[in-house]
Amino acid sequence: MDKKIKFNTKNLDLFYGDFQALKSINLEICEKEVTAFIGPSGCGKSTFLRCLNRMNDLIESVRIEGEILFDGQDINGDIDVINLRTRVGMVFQKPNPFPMSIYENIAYGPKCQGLKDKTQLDKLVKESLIKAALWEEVKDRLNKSALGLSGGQQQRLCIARTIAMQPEVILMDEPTSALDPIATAKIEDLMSKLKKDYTIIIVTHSMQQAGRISDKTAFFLMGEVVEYGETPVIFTNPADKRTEDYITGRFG
Amino acid sequence: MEAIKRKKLRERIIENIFLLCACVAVISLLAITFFVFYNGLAPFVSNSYSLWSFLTGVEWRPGSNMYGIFYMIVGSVLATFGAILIGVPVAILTAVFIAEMAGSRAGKVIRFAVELLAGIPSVLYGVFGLGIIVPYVLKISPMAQGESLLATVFVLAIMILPTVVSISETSLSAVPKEYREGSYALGASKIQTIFRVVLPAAKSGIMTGVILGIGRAIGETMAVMLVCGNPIAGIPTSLFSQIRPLTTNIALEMGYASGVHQELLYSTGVVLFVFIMIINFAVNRIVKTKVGN
Amino acid sequence: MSKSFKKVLVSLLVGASVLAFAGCSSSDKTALKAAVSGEINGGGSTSVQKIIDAAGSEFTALNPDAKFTYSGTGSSDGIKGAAADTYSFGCSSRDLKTEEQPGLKVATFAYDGIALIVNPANTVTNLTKEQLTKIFTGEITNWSEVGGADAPIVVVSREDGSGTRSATEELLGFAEKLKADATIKEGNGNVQTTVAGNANAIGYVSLTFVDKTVTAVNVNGVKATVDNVLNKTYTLSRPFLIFYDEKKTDPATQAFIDFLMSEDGQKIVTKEGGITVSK
Amino acid sequence: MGRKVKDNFAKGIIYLATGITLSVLIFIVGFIFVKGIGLVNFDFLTRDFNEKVFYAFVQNEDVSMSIDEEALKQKTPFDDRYESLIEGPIYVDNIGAAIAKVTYKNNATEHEQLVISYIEKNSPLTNAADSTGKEMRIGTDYVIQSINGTDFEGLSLDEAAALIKNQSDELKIKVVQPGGGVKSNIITTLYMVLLSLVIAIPLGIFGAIYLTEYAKPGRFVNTIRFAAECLSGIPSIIFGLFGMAFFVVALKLQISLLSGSLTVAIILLPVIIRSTEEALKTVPTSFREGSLALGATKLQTIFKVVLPCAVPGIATAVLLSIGRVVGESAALLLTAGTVAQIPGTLLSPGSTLTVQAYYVAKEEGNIELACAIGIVIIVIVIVLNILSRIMSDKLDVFNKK
Repeated sequence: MDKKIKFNTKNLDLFYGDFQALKSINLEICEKEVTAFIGPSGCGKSTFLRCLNRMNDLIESVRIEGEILFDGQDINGDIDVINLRTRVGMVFQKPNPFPMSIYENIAYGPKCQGLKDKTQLDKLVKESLIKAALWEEVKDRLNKSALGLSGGQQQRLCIARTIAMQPEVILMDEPTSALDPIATAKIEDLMSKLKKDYTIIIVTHSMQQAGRISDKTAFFLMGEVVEYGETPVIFTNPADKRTEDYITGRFG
Repeated sequence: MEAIKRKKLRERIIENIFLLCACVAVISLLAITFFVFYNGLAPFVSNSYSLWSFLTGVEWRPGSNMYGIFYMIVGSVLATFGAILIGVPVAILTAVFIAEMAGSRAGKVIRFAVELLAGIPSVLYGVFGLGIIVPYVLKISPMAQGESLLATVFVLAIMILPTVVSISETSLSAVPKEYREGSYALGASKIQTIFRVVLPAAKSGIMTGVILGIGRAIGETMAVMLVCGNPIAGIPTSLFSQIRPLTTNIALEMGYASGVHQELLYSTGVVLFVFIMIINFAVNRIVKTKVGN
Repeated sequence: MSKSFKKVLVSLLVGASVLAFAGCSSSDKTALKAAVSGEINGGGSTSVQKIIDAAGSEFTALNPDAKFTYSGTGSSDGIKGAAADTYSFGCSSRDLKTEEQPGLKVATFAYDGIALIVNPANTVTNLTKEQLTKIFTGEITNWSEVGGADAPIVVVSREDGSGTRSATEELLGFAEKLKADATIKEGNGNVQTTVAGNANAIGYVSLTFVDKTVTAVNVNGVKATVDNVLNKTYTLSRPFLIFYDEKKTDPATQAFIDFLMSEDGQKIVTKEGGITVSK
Repeated sequence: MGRKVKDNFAKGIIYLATGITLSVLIFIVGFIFVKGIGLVNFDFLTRDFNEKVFYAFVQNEDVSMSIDEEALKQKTPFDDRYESLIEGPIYVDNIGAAIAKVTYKNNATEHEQLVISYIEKNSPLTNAADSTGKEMRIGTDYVIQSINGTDFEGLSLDEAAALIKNQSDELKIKVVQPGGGVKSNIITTLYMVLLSLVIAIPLGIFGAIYLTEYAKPGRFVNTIRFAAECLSGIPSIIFGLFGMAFFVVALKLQISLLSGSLTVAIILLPVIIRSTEEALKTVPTSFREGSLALGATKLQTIFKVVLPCAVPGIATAVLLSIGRVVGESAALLLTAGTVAQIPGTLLSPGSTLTVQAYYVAKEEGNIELACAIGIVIIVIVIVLNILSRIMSDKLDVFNKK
């Protein structure tokens, strides 16, 4: 049953200036599984997620120590960040489609990698939209502006354009916190379908969501991983008292 | 009751003062428009000079009642077009550097430098043009004098740099951070993100900057007067031939013109006014379409 | 915060009124002696600038309470300004056209030669009137055609309102036929600096503006000097006129004009290189 | 890897463009400073532009020199930009001052002149009077041209000193107060800024308040906004045209400080109206509703809530306007004249720094002096920039991060 390890961090520390946001994180994330990160806001779960595709590089005062192994290779070293991001896609909290047409949005990533052939692009766009369960709703207005779609549709569009990159991992930073329950349900069952092709790592505030869709859950608190294990185990009898207090809602 | 009535009265009085100020402000603005058009169109209405020969004439000899400004329009348009050709690309790329690539400290320093460039009065650009550009153009020009279309284009290009840079830079930094993150997350490089996402998103802001730059270039008088040569006739045939833009024609002769000559200077003002109105209309149209989609 | 905003506004308004009041009162302070007081703001031909400035500063030296300014904007502007009362008096370096005369009290206060100037580096020292006319109308375009080096001639002329221009064009007989690509420069000083800065340039200025930065060519073999203008051998000369609106009798301006025509005034005219009318 | 090459090429172009902009700035400011710095000194800032001639009436009384010969030689108050010492100085006791012969070389003019190099504390020159009896100041580096009618021109220093010594009773000396400075232009610029702001600010701000707070939004307000927008783009030469015909000729305000500042005030109006409106619009309507809900009148709401929040926007608008007035030339050329003097009354002409820089560059072709004036202008512009930066940060009470 032991699955292949996709990400493996070795005492990973992260500092914003002199504030330490992550304290010696050691975590192994398995392939083709949904791993959820939960914890109070400001506990560093999003910061850790953004380390996995080096999005934290955009922030000037960030300093990272320790290793993050992706398929055994440390991504903190001087690796090609562009290539890393084509293999590790990311979906953000607030849907952020580009102010272009639906087609252009999805074709954006492959075009940046140099794919020019029209027919291949069309096929890729259609496949991605089908995989993102959005094809039926937009198939006849592909060249309309993406900004005209609803919140839920926009988020699925972002998922579709990430899929179009054929990544191995999809990171999701609270993808449904800005969506209504119906759209959230659609995204959740989409994720359960996607997990057979991609490793999914999701940060979420809602523990019900973590319970429903994730195989493993990690509980973050004050920059540390308090507990990490199979989701049913974490939610029924957590080993650490702090996890139990958080899950039962005794503290913030 | 008395206090309330007095308070109400005070309110009304001050509101009327505001209204008065608004009216005076508006009247003075409209007065100029009306004044220029009234005086500018008078010679044609009383047909003491034909509009057609005014707009198409290529010689300006007030002494012998010849007032043609076509060669001036060509001069103004060529000078402005040249300035845009050189100034706008440089300005937009500088704005990209400040907004996207410079660190916060370097960005601040360059932004201050550009603001300083914008603050310098246009006369000093003219003095710079007279001191450096005209002698330089004289060296490389087949003609015998440095004052020329080329010198004017250089001076105007330098002058519109700050306007276009500062407006483009503000609209570039107004592009939401999420677009950049989205693009990076899809494996696009910094340059690709800038040229494929950020620039298109800030297009209308940049267009506004460019159009205001054009407005300033067409409207410039003092700096241009020192470097353009002000010939009395002749459509510019080469970069080195002299030009007399519309604005300098007014400034040169307004002091001593009288009668029809003076009215036709107002008409030159009307032509300029119409140019600017068209430009401002374009600005509003673009800003509206930006808000629209 | 809004209180400070009102305070700023009030102080601005008070500041303006004080300025306005102080401004108006200071000018009509009665003088002790019968010396002249008041403001004289003249304007017009740039050719007369040197003589008028010198006369003005002498006049204010003798009458400390009088304020005198003169802005050189061209003869026609002087005429227009004097008629519209935007100037206390106007000056022109050409005769007035008939339609310009009504309502103006005119007096000739000096005569002045017109010097044809070239760059000191130019080898040409003499030009005939015909040659000059051909140069300014564009028939002759290269210095070699008049005995100079092989280089294009850059003609520098004055703006349309200049008295020196209309006088020169009349005297050389090419009125309104100036060649199209002549460079137009505003004012004698501007023409002088342009000719001084361009080896191939030729222009014309008042004799009072000739100094070591430019050389005056001889016309028909006659040197451009005050004596030659006096003995009529140098024929390019024109009157300097001063005039003001008859209806507007302003004692200060009248006093200045009397001073200018007086013996002391004429001494200044000669000192500045003009030709006095008294002789 | 096509992408990496293209990326580096694009990055190169961007750096090149920024390099061009910066080098243009450094080249222009550098040119102005290099050309002009030579003419900027204390005299440049404290003297008027034109020299002033007057006759000084001085009592003839002997005052012996209180310092020794050597100390007298140290006293060289000459304007080192134009003047260089040739002879002297020689102390003349019946005027209690020392005179020296200097050559004056400025642009194309060059001549010799007699200059006062040192004045004793109780010298008769200190209480000289002019022909109307008004007391008058004679300072060092003033030129003396004649005494009791006889000119010093052509005399050697010793002959001149002897001439002064054997004058009996009252002396009538022709004195020239040196020019070559921009004090008058600086003060005229100050007057122009103050006057045009006093006219434009109330009109602009109150007008904008009416347009945003009181006027019903609709065609009327939009047309005004469009007119303001258009006129802020109009070149100032057209305002000059209007100013000359309306203020100078029609209202008979002559070419003067008043017509100049009225014309500039109209130029400032669109700028102030637009930026005040923008500042007022940034104030969220919830603030207004909150204040009205507490029973405040519309006026109290405006002055107590809306304006304080909009003050930073208005402050920058005011500073922008000052910058525009300092930089204005085309409009002022036709309405305020090119005479370099401190306007005595509101109706007398006077040229601001920028107009003077233009006049000097065009009329006398004197690039150095124009650049020297340019330096003073650039310093003012820098100060204004820094001020507006501080103002907008400090006053930013509303959205303090």
